[in-house]
Amino acid sequence: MGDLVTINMGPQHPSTHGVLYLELQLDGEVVVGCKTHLGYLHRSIEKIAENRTYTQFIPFTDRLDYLASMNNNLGYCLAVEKLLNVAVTPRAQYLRVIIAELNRVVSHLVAIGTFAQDLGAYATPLFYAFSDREKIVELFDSICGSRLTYNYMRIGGVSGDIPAGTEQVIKDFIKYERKQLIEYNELLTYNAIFLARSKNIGILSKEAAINYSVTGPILRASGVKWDLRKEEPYLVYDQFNFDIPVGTVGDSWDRFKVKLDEIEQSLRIIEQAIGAIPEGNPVSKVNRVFRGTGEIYLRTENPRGELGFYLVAEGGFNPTRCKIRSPSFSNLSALEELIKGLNISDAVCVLGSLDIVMGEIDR
Amino acid sequence: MLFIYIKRIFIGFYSLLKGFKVTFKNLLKKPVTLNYPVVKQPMKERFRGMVDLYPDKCVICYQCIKICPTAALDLGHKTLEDNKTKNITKFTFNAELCCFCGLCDEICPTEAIFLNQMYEVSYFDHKDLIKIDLMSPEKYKNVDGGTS
Amino acid sequence: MQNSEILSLIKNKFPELLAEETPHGLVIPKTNLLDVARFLKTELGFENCHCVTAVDRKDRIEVVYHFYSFTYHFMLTLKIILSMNDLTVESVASLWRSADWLEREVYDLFGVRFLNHPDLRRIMNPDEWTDYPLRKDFKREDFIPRPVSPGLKG
Amino acid sequence: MIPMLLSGLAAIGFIAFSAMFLIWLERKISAWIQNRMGPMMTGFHGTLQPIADTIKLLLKEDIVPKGVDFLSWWLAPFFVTVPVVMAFLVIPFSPKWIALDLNVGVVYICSVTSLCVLGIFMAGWGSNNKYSLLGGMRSAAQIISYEVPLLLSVLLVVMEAGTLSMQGIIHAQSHGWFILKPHLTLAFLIYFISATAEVNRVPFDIPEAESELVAGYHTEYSGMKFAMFFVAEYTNMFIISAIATTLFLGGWQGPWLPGVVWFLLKSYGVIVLLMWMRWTLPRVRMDQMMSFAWKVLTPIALLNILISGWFMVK
Repeated sequence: MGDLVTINMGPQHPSTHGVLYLELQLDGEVVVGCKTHLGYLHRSIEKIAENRTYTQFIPFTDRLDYLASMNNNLGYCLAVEKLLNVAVTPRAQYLRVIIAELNRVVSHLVAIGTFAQDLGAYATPLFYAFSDREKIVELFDSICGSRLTYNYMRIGGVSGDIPAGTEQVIKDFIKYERKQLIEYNELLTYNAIFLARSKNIGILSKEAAINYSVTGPILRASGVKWDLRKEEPYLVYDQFNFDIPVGTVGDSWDRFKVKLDEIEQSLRIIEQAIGAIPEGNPVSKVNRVFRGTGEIYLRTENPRGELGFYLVAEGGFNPTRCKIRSPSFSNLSALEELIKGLNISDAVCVLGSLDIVMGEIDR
Repeated sequence: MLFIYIKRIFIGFYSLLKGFKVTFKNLLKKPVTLNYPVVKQPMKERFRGMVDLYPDKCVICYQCIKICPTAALDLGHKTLEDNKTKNITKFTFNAELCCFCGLCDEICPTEAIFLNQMYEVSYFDHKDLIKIDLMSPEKYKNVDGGTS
Repeated sequence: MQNSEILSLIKNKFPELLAEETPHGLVIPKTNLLDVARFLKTELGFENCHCVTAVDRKDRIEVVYHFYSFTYHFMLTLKIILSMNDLTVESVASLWRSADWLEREVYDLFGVRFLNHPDLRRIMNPDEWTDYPLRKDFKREDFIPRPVSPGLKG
Repeated sequence: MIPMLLSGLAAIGFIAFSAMFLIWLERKISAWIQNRMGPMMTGFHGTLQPIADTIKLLLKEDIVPKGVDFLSWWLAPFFVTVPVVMAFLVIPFSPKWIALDLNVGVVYICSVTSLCVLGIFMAGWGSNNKYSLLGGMRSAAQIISYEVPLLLSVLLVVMEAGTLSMQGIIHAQSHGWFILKPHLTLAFLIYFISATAEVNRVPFDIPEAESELVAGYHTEYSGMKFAMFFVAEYTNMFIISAIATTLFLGGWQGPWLPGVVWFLLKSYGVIVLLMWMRWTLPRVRMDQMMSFAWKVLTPIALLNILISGWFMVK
């Protein structure tokens, strides 16, 4: 073994998905050691939660996993509702399911686009994914008035009913997206170069995945048929028919494919939910005051894995402790082992396939 | 053996050609973007832009101040001699702290405070940004591209 | 297997050490953490250490573990209560790799030292910093818990 | 002396104009492929955008990073650009428009264009940046290994035409382009792939590999030096397309229009193909690329030469 080269990958680097800093030890181009440094985006959101009322903290959950704000909102609101025993109307539950699944599609589209970008498919798949994403983001804009930090869910409901005509827009989108999925398969999934770059790269075994507490699509890509929406249904997920896409090997390609298949499953859920949406009033007013005691650990299936909120309340207007168990955090902890012995190009590929969002890792 | 080798190369090239087909199809499509500064998209009805105020409607209930997660709003009042009518002495908005969550808009009982449709926000002076006087009717006059 | 059965199994194994609290929660003394953890992992099949965190209760710090079992669909909450003058606890990173980073985070934010941890450094805050920001007594001049409007009363 | 100087100036003028046009074209094609509009503001549909870019780059500060190997760092952009200008010596734009019809034109152009690797490696070495170094190393390995299949495919054309002169090869195609003959179609494919690798275009852009090596060998360059790399890249692209046109597509030959128009049309057609490829395909890995050169392209090219040579001799 010759002399090792230490390369600082990040915090400013095109493919570290934000401000991740990897200290790579290279032997030639082979990674022999990796040290991860986090915290460049640390805003101490957990401390902020202790100083805000339950409602006031909802906008801050947007800033965790900023690609799936709705799902974060949802996870937090569900946790607070369970902690403080707040009832939710059925219409609000259905709306939440639809919105959360739409956001899952958005998030996976970004994941697919950026993964292709990491593999060097210059911008084209990214732009296709983003122009699909744009349709949902526009929809969210008309529903809640914002394009990235939605702040839509409220404790006990949502902030406003969907405007008239939204159902038709969603139905059109489902039809359009199904066509697009075929295109993605042609452009990326079975592309020879894409396969060569991502097949058998960064294999995460079943046991390692569970040991690292990896969740979400990455766990499923490793062959564990586990989806919180199916195994421990929250909201009204038990009323819908959908499959859990599972990978076979647990390599980067599987992680990509599982995400692509999950888009299809999400579309199925949305299709069923939009047909069965009941009438009623989903809106919960902001000026309700919440206080209570107890503690709760509640997980929801985020696009990136299981987002857990551990809330401890001691009777005040604000929680005593709000631990956010972010999926990307645990997913990223597997990286150091995954990229050892791989090429630097493959390291980028593995990092891209893990699909991390620094906002929720550093919090 | 050689046959499989050649076949693999052919399948590889064929899969690449499929990708070319997709990009060619998109090459002929119309652009999905707008020629931005020339063509502008109208904002949605519920769009959350800058915080704005109808000073006449405000009843000085301090709800917006209480709910604001980042304390971006600052309100002061004085009670007149007759102990009934209140007057706003200052109502400022710190756009730097604001997270545009729209909670003040939602909680306001008289719909005095609201988020307008402005999205092109830029200032030349930092001081203008952190202390926007919501009482003044010309609060967003100097903002580039202001629509209010 | 029912949830109550799992709890009773653990209780049978370690009868004198446990106190039950909250739904699915157990409190154990910190000397027994590794024994209980090993029992959980190897014999009961809690193969997933989902979350490690801590709660500052002003006079004490609770370290909270969430273990999950895929087979029983059961989330077990394990608590260890540490007094403020002795913030050390055994690390479970040797049993669950995921505990590695989670414990580092607890160390970073609360100052709980994990003994025999493979690499106990601060994970988010700068290495040379000495404060522990999530403690209730955390004070700095530039830290404002929540800015309030001067006109606001009550 | 004066005609030589004039033709040199004409070449430089053409390089500048062509690079600008290609940059605009690249941006537009990428935009169209990605359902965007591309540059629209400067001039009609952004036609003046490259000029604006050039002015910006000219006015930028020329940053010299700390600890560079100054000589090699400073000379590298010239080492990349000069061979590009030199290659214009033998490009036959039309029957008359050729600076010098060397009787070893093909050999000359191949050897001159492969000089670029020197500049790239100097840039990578001199920058005192590990990413640049990796990029320089990669490009040296890549360009040298792709030289082999490239020359082998060119060799077949020379065998077919029986001459090394560029004009001679074009004249040999007066009864039909070389690309229409099956064995030369294969040679064209091999040439096209290796030439793509030669100019570091996607899918073989691993020396600059944006997502891995930030910008590869030109990470540390700014201002006009960066512009020189940029111009060299695009002009290189034009040169390989010009070679492809000369060797396989019949050069300036074509009905109705004057020769130079046909030549430019064909060359830019090949360039559009290259651009289309860039915006479609992902990047291959270093070792995959090398094994593709040595295990796929070179054996096929050799076999091709062997078989078609046997037919020629028979």
